[in-house]
Amino acid sequence: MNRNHTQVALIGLTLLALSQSAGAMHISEGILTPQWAGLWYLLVLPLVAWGLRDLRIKSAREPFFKPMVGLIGAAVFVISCMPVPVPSAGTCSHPCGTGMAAIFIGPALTVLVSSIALLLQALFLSHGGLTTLGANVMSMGVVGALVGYGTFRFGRRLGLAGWLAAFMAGVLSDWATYATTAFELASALHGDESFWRLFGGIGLSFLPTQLPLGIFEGVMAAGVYQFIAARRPSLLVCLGVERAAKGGAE
Amino acid sequence: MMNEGTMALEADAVWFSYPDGFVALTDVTFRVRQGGFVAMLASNGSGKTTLIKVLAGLLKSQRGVTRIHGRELGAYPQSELYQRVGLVFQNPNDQLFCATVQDDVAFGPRNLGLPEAEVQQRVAHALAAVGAEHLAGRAIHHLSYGQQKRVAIAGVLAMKPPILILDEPTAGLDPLGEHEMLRLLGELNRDQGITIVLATHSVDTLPLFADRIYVLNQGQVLKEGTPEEVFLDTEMIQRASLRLPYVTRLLHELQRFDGVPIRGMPLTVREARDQLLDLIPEHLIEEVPLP
Amino acid sequence: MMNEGTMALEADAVWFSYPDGFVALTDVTFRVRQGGFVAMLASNGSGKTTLIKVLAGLLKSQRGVTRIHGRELGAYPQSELYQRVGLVFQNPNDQLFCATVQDDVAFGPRNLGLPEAEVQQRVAHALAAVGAEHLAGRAIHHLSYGQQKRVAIAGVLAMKPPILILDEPTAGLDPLGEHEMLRLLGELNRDQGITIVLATHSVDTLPLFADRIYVLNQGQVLKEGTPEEVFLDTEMIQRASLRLPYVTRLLHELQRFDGVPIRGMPLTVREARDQLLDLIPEHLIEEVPLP
Amino acid sequence: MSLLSELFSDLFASRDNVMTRLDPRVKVVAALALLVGVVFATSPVLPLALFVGCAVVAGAGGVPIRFIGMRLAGPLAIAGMLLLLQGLLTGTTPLWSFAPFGMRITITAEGWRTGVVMASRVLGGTGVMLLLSAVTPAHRIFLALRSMGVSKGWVEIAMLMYRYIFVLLDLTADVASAQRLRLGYSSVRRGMSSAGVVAGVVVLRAVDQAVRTNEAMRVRGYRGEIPTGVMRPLTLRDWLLMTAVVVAMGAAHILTEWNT
Ligand SMILES: Nc1ncnc2c1ncn2[C@@H]1O[C@H](COP(=O)(O)OP(=O)(O)OP(=O)(O)O)[C@@H](O)[C@H]1O
Ligand SMILES: Nc1ncnc2c1ncn2[C@@H]1O[C@H](COP(=O)(O)OP(=O)(O)OP(=O)(O)O)[C@@H](O)[C@H]1O
Ligand SMILES: [Mg+2]
Ligand SMILES: [Mg+2]
Repeated sequence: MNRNHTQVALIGLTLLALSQSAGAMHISEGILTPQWAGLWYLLVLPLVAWGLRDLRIKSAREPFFKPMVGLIGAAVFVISCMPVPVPSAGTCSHPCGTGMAAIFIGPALTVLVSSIALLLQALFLSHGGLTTLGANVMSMGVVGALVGYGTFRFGRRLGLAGWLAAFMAGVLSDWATYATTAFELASALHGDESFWRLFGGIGLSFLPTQLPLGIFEGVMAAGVYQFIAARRPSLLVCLGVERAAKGGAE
Repeated sequence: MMNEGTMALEADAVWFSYPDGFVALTDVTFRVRQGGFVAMLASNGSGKTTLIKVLAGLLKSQRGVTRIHGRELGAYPQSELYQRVGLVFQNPNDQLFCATVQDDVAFGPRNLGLPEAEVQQRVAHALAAVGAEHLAGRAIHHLSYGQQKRVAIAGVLAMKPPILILDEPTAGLDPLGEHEMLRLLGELNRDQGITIVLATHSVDTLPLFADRIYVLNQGQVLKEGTPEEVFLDTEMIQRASLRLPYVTRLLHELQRFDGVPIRGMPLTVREARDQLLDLIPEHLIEEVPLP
Repeated sequence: MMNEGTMALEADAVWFSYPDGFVALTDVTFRVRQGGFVAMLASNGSGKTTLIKVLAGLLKSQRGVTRIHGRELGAYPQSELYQRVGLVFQNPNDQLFCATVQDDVAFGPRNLGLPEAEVQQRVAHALAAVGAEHLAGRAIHHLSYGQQKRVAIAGVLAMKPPILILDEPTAGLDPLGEHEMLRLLGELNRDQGITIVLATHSVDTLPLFADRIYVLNQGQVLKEGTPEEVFLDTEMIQRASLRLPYVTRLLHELQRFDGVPIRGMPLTVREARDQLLDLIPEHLIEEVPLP
Repeated sequence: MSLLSELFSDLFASRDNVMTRLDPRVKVVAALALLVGVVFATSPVLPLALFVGCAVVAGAGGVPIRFIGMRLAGPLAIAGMLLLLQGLLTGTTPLWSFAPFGMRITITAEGWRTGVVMASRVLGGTGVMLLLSAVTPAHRIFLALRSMGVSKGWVEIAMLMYRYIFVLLDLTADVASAQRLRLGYSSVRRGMSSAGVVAGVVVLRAVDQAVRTNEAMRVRGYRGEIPTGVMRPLTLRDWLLMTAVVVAMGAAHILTEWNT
């Protein structure tokens, strides 16, 4: 069927509304078909197992590690619940926090922690869901963490200041998360429409909120990094974020 | 009963319930005259913090009105509201968020958009008012607990609020720190005319400073009056899970159980000493070596 | 001076400095007899928490030895050490890390590898000892502050330690809560023979409960003795930035400045009342209606 | 913030009623069965029935309507938009066509149908999760997951996180209020930097808390393993209940999907 411009515009508006509504940052319960839900679970499980392995090895060496991961997990969860006024959308949204978490505890543990955080949000806030947990862990936990971690490490290697690398990590991990979410939504929703057209549509409709939100997420990551570098540089060394010699290098 | 015109802070038949349905304030009326020093006295969980947050506009009461200087709280724009009421939280850790003392105290004035010279002047004044000038350049995390409490107050004073509300300002301080904190508040009240409202459950030091006390219990005002009026109602004090100040209790027991004639309710060591001296016969009293 | 054989806890000429070089304990000697109820009394930042952590083996002193039941602390395997000494932190949030009361109290016994039946029995006993049986199934985050403090103690009691060390157990509690907490500790001490060591800076309630007091100041022991001995040394009390209990201060001032003959240092309302009654002539005393 | 900690705290799940007394494993298995029924549905009947059923049971169990509404607002909006989106995107047979302001909009029959199914699945799935969390405290859910084979490390971290979320939420609320009172959010730029500081405070405090929690754990015998608690064995009644739910779900699935 040929769609006229009005129709296309309306689709765009709907997508826009969808991307703004509470919980749209995670794929809502029931949206994915069993096949898609299962696929994302399959892809994500080994990575969660990777995080668990990391946890087991490190906490056998140093018992302090478990409370540490639990508390940082709780902190990132709380930060991800902080409402952020997004002027362009006129609504509140919130950051993901996974890029930031990956800087501090590494990508493996971030996957683990985000799987827990997402389950809690699904249970208590109706954000995301159990059947879509795999897909959400993939976009937020896996992609967000890997991109955040990679960006930070790479940035530091290039000699960027710590706060700048953290800022980049926050921005890129947020955008990568949303690109993945758009991919997952488009692949499940495109119907007769071409996947790419819908992917583009969803991606575009995320833009007005996600561009500023990504930047906000970057500011947040940089803020946390700066704050800790100023107040407790030894912590960055202890967490393996920075090397001892340049501990707290700003 | 009081002249409406001079009320600094006023909550009128306020009800507040938390989202889970728990009713934390039931029909609370709380009035503070300009230049007053008023204490909320209550045991844990009676609603002091809740009332404070309602007074400062952080929580919105479901019923009743709150007025500041006679004008409804909701009618103030944010920035004006917070220049009228300063709120000091219980835990200084929660309100000192900049790296150095100076920066932290300057946080409010800078947000007001004042020129830097004025900001610096306010910072200096505020730190001087709490006796912490020497700490200006120090990092927050190197301060002791008592110092942190002072700096937290300075941060609020730098906004120059005519009304200062403090949630348990003496909690966690040792006896000396407690006394100094209350003296500091007394000075702010007397010398700078700042209206002071504080929440506390420490009964012993209060009577020296507060001119009025509101006793809360389970979200209700049980009694309101001068320290003497409040502590004379021993039955009410018990109902509020509080106790008399120790000195008062001693004299109260002497009167109640031993029949010693005590006038009123001596609340301080000073008053108690005077009354007891009147009762003890001259011949028992020994010569005191002059100090 | 005391019989070495019966010492539950002993720190001998202990020095401790933090990694940043700050010397928090200077040559501290601290001894607690089995079955004793000993208080460390000191103002903020005097080293109470540091000493407690050294006694519990969480910090290692650089000089001096710490002994538990006569044996050096380092000689105990971890699991045995923590069955001998139970440590209750000041902030219950630090210590309640499981989701429910039951699980939290069971944490210690489960770590000991006890069979589940025994674990449950210990949990039940420990909760009963602190009067919190009814809280067993509750989530920690639904408890009030006072309840949390009790549950924190239960979690340590479930390890059945003969020695219990508490860091400011009454901080943040209202007068009633404070009194109940101290009564609870007194009961544990009397009925179950548990040796109790607590840190505090609240002088008023202490004399009722502690049989010995150590006064610390800036990492040093200023004085050690029974409550009477300690508070008789008013000059030392001042040096430690502390004060006399209010009742004591009243009688002390009557004696010192007004020449009223007071014997010793009455520390409680009870004692003060008895002494004052002896001084007030019969003819002034009125008839008391029997209650 | 306090609203958030309200939503999280398993306030209603800690009440005592028929649903809360059920063994959490039964409830988790039942919820899983219902969710499977929901995602496999190709007709809206079953998901919608489950949605209504779950909301009603939750309401009957004492969860305030306002609370249910708050939880369902997001999913309802999403469901509505999915409906519209599918109606516009999929299919060729026009169902409705109208032209407000002279612009032609056509909703197709096929699209409408898929949209309805999808929307019903969102609602059904959300309803099931709502009910599960409204009658089961979080730690019981974690325990049930543990006994169903979820890794111990995952459950340990989940329990720790859940416990300390409340402590950190309080902290966040207090720090943010203190900033607000000193006009830390009076412009977007200030708001951003204030929020960054809150995040920094939260992370730093979390680390400090971890140090103290670790000390407190050590004095109670912790050496790297957090005991997660034990569950009593399932009774015959529990097994029967689980089987009944699974069988009923299967039957309902067959019944509602019969003609498709
Ligand atoms: N966010 C909340 N949700 C539900 N109930 C709450 C909340 N905050 C406080 N309460 C309840 O409201 C009552 C009053 O609490 P509030 O903190 O005002 O007491 P308080 O007098 O300040 O006590 P404290 O001396 O312990 O600080 C308490 O019973 C408390 O449990
Ligand atoms: N980790 C640390 N590094 C360096 N100095 C420290 C550290 N912890 C405490 N101190 C210092 O050691 C001294 C003693 O601290 P401690 O906490 O033992 O005192 P306290 O008597 O328990 O005080 P409070 O009544 O405030 O709890 C203080 O001056 C404090 O600043
Ligand atoms: Mg309070
Ligand atoms: Mg201490």
